[in-house]
Amino acid sequence: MSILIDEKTRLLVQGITGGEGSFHTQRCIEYGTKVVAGMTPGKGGAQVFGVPVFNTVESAVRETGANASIIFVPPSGAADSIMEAADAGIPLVVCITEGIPVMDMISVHSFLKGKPVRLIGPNCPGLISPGKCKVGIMAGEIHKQGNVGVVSRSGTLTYETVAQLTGLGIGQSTCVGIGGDPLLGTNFVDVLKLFQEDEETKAIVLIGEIGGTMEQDAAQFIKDKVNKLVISFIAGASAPPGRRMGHAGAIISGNTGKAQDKIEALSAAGAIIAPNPAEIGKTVKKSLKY
Amino acid sequence: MSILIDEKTRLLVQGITGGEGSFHTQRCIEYGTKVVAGMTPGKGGAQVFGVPVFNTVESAVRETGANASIIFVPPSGAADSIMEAADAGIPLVVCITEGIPVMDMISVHSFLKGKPVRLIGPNCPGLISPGKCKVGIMAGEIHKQGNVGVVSRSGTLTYETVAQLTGLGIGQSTCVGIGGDPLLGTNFVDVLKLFQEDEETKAIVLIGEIGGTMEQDAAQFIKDKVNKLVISFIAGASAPPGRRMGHAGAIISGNTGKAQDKIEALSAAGAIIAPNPAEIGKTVKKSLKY
Amino acid sequence: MKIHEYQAKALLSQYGIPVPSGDVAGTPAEAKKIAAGLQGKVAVKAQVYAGGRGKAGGIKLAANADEAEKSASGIIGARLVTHQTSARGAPVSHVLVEKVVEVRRELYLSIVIDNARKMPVMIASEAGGMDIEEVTLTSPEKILKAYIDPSAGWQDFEGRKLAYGMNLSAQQVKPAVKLMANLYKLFHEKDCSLAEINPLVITGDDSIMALDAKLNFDDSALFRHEDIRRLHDPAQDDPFEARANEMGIKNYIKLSGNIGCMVNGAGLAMAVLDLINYCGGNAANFLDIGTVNNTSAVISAFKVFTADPDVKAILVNIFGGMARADTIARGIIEAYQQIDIKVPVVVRLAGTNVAEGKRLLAESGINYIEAADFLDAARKAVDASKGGRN
Amino acid sequence: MKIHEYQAKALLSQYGIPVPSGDVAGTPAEAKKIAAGLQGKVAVKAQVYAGGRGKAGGIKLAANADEAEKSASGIIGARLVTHQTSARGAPVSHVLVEKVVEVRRELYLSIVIDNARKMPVMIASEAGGMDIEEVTLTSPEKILKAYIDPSAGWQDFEGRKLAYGMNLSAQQVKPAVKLMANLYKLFHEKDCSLAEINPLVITGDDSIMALDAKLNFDDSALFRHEDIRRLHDPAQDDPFEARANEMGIKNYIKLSGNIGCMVNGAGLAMAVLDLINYCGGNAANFLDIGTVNNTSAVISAFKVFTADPDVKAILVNIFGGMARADTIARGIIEAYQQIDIKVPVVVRLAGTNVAEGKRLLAESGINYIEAADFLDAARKAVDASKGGRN
Repeated sequence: MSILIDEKTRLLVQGITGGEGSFHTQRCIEYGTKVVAGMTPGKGGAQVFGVPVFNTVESAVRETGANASIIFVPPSGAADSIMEAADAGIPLVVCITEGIPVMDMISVHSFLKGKPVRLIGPNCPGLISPGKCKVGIMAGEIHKQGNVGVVSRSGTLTYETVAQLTGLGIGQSTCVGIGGDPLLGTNFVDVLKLFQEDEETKAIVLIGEIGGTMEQDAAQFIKDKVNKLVISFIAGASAPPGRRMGHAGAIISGNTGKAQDKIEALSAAGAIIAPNPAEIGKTVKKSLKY
Repeated sequence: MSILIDEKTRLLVQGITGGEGSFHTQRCIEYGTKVVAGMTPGKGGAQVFGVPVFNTVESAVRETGANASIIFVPPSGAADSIMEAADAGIPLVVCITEGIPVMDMISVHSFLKGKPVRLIGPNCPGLISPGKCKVGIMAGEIHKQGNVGVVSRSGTLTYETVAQLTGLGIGQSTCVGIGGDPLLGTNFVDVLKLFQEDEETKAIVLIGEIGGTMEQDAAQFIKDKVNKLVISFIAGASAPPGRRMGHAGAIISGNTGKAQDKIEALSAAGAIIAPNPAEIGKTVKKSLKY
Repeated sequence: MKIHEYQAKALLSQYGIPVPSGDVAGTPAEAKKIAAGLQGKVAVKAQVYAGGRGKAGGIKLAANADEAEKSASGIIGARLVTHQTSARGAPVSHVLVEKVVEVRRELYLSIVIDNARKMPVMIASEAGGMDIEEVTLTSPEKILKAYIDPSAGWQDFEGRKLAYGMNLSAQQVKPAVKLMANLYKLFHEKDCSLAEINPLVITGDDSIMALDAKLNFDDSALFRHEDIRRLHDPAQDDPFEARANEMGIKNYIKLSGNIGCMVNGAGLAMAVLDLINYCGGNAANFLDIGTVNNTSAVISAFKVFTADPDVKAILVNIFGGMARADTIARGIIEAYQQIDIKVPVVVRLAGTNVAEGKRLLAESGINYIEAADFLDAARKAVDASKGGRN
Repeated sequence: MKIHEYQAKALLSQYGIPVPSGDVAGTPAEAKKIAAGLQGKVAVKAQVYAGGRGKAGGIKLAANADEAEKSASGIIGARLVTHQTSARGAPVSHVLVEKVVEVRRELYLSIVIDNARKMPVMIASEAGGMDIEEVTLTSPEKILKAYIDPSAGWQDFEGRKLAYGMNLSAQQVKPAVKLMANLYKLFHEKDCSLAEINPLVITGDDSIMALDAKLNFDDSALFRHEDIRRLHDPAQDDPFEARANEMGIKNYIKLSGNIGCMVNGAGLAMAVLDLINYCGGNAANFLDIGTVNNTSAVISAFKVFTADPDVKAILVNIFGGMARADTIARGIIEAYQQIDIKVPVVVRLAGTNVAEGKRLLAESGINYIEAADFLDAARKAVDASKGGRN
């Protein structure tokens, strides 16, 4: 098993005819993902790498039975695209787009409330169940099928972590990049819950960063509900306070956003903390030996 | 037992200092309802018939433990009042106000979604559990405690029905006026469900009218889930089609809103139909003998 | 509340929705002048609230300004009888003179409230230009719906769903989606109860345009739209209903019978019509007096009844709740003092303050017929309407 | 994005929120003229983005126009050092000259986004005029919150809750509720990330007014607010960051160390700072190059590094995803061709198209230091920054 995506995933690419959309469509297909449909308004009837393009998500779902969507639509139209996917009944929507206005995301979350849909992102690298399915922009070849679940707020730091794991021969069940925005569809706790329930996943790597209290919430959940090994790293311990560091989410507000507080909360919850970002893999390897 | 309100109901009156608000506050108190608080912005600190008045619902709930609210606020402020009650955590909100703009009610319903609150109305007479509690504008003295539940879209036609029942010695468990507006907080099915679950209620009187499909929905529910005796009357059989008859809800749109269709649906579901509005009570009496 | 087509089109235009060039004329001379300004073929359209104008001769095509003047003179000042009007028809005081556009496709677009879902719904169809209820019955697959979730407001994806669903071409989709967004903005900001464009047309030059338009407004929201309220044309109302309205009786509908009915509550008022019918009589009106706090509404209702030559008997049936029986009784007594009431009046009072109301009536010395209960009231009124007394 | 107080107040005013009379001045003479027009006592307020102006001498009271001119001449053209600025301080090019109002009560009002609840929250407090974070710690019961549910938008009951909660008098409540509704309208329509009025004051004549105001805007939404974008004053930015910004590097923050870092992804960029720190070095900057599709961003980053005298070594750490390693490699090679790079450059590439990237670098003949992995890259960069090479 794995979480969220696997061989049964039938992927729709929203914004498939754009540069990033078509590039990553090809990469996902190469990795083995069943990309069944693309969607770009006005491009209905075209094909991209053999994938049929539709004008609306509704028609794409009706014609192809797509059950997951990945969004490469520019920021001004991305919120509309998320809602379109949810409206069409797609249960898993992964939004890669960075820079969606916060007010638009507030509308999105209000719209999604009560609907049977999980949003991953926005401003995220997507997710991958190695050897089965890739719905994201990560380089597939650095991954290896196995039983460590990875969840992270950061894209490239996740790649770094995964490369370390794979280099040490440790495979992954699923790697989920939840995104760097302040208003996220899926948070650490949501993914921890899925990993805890997934039999294949034996240990969990959680990559947090400064800002917000999501890691503290994760710590509480780990304490209460997770009986699997959790290894963690929090980026930004050396960042000066009060400055925005790229991710909109990474602003230290009050005391709660500091790296040290997060590390202490996770450590108290039983998570093992990697000493530095270059030794996350090594820490996992050592921990797994216990 | 009874449904929704009883001796444990602690009532807040929103708009208590207005003419209708204060008149009916007195009537409710006389009937035995525990009116614990009133609310009118700017009148905090005053008293109406010994009931303390607050500036906000939040403070009224905090100070008095009110667990139900009745709203006599003019149409322009009524939607805001419903939301204020729901926001303050009041589980039962009864809105008497007639003439609330439809767009305001759309906002209200969107706001209430997912919140633990039941709205009765708007544009309704409220409800009464005879001998226990009155949260409405009906004349209390025409009622008699007993075991027939009454649910109706109309105010005065309910009074007429109740007076017939009481005149024949038939008491009521609870009488609920769900209101005459097109967008209602509580519909027939909601109340039928409660009556079905209520042990005290032995039979149910359902007073419908032309327009919409709420009676058809009720018929379906009766067929599927109700094993108690249901007696029904549908007002408006002699109304000319296409005209608005007072209630915004009473427009015959398409075929579905006609009295005859409703009567047939209810009859097919096993409900007994009263031959005319003056003989609803008599029909109940006859039916109860079976 | 309804408004005229020309007013609806002015509002659409204000919200960025294209409509044909044209203007409204109150005289044939004005119609000629407008037609001359437009050049080429024009349509002269009678401005009435009722639908079905085309078949009833209310829309004339004119090749030039002179023909337009002639058409206008045949329409302005006349009464137009359509399948939606009474036999007397609706008075026409104005015509809309519009440039005729080349029509390539006729579509349908409207917004109404879905009561069950509690949100606005936009309805679109390829089968424009015809009666949409007909289309609903014969070709339901041609009716497309997009719900507008109030939690997020209008979203363009809904518009694209409808636009592609109507098989618009790639370059027609964007302006159509924009038009839909604008129509919803109008619907929402002006508290419409119906916004209908039928037909919405694709013109010869591939642009999109509202060829006919109907806007109805939520009466309950007019308090915040003085600009809309002012658009109302009382000449289009039934004269009896207009008079009742002027006198403050909001829920009055003229019917074909002879018993004037004054009831409180719409449900009870309908039940009274049903019961009169059951007893073999016919009501002259539906009248929900509503919640009366003073006697003037009661007096007004009696004035409406006495002004109606059809009324042979009056039935007052009040079950006090918000309305109080004693106030009604006082109103009846004052009405007898102010008006010469020639027909029999049956009164049945119950509910809030009923004892006081009955006492007042009994002591007033007025010549009314007291009813014991609901059925008794209907029977006595039907008897009286058939000359059983007086 | 931040704007100046005078610009924020102009926006508040546009949304119907009362602010003191006054105007902005770029010269002491202008300040004098404005003060003369206002009559009576005025405040002369330095316009800088940083907070803490009062204690830093950035706000002067002046009894008349001549005093205002004198105060302005002491402020305009100088640099203001507050606890929120660097030691160099912020340049002051303008002052806001405002009529002094009699203050009876100082309140606090702001709107921000609550990320956990995913909706805007309005925060109010009786304890205005002070640091609100201080109040949160010392008197949390004085912090009132009202969440604005997007499904229904702003509702006046929320405003009343806050207004009565701040113990406003009966006649102050209505204007306060109106002001809150207007502030939310501004926040919502202009895509603010923060709208703060501190203090919100009750004046001597019992009216309510924004005495100081701060508006920040969502950078991601500026594409639809050209009017707001134009308000930005680049003179308030850190000069290095401004230069980076001009060159298209959005996520650049100047730090105090000596290793110039170019990384893709904010999390990885932070991790690089952490790792440099762990290896005993210090970064000269945070730089998330983001998703680069062409070489120009890479070249710009190198230009930023070489212009910074603090930079003693450069570390490029790229893990390709959306960004592709070969594009980065091409950028580095072009940068070497275009710029005289005097400091050692450590390069570590991984991820998407890494093989091609490494090949390009290897074949280019440029003098760079290749790193085997993440830790190796950081160690080599720290070594290099300490003169270990070159």
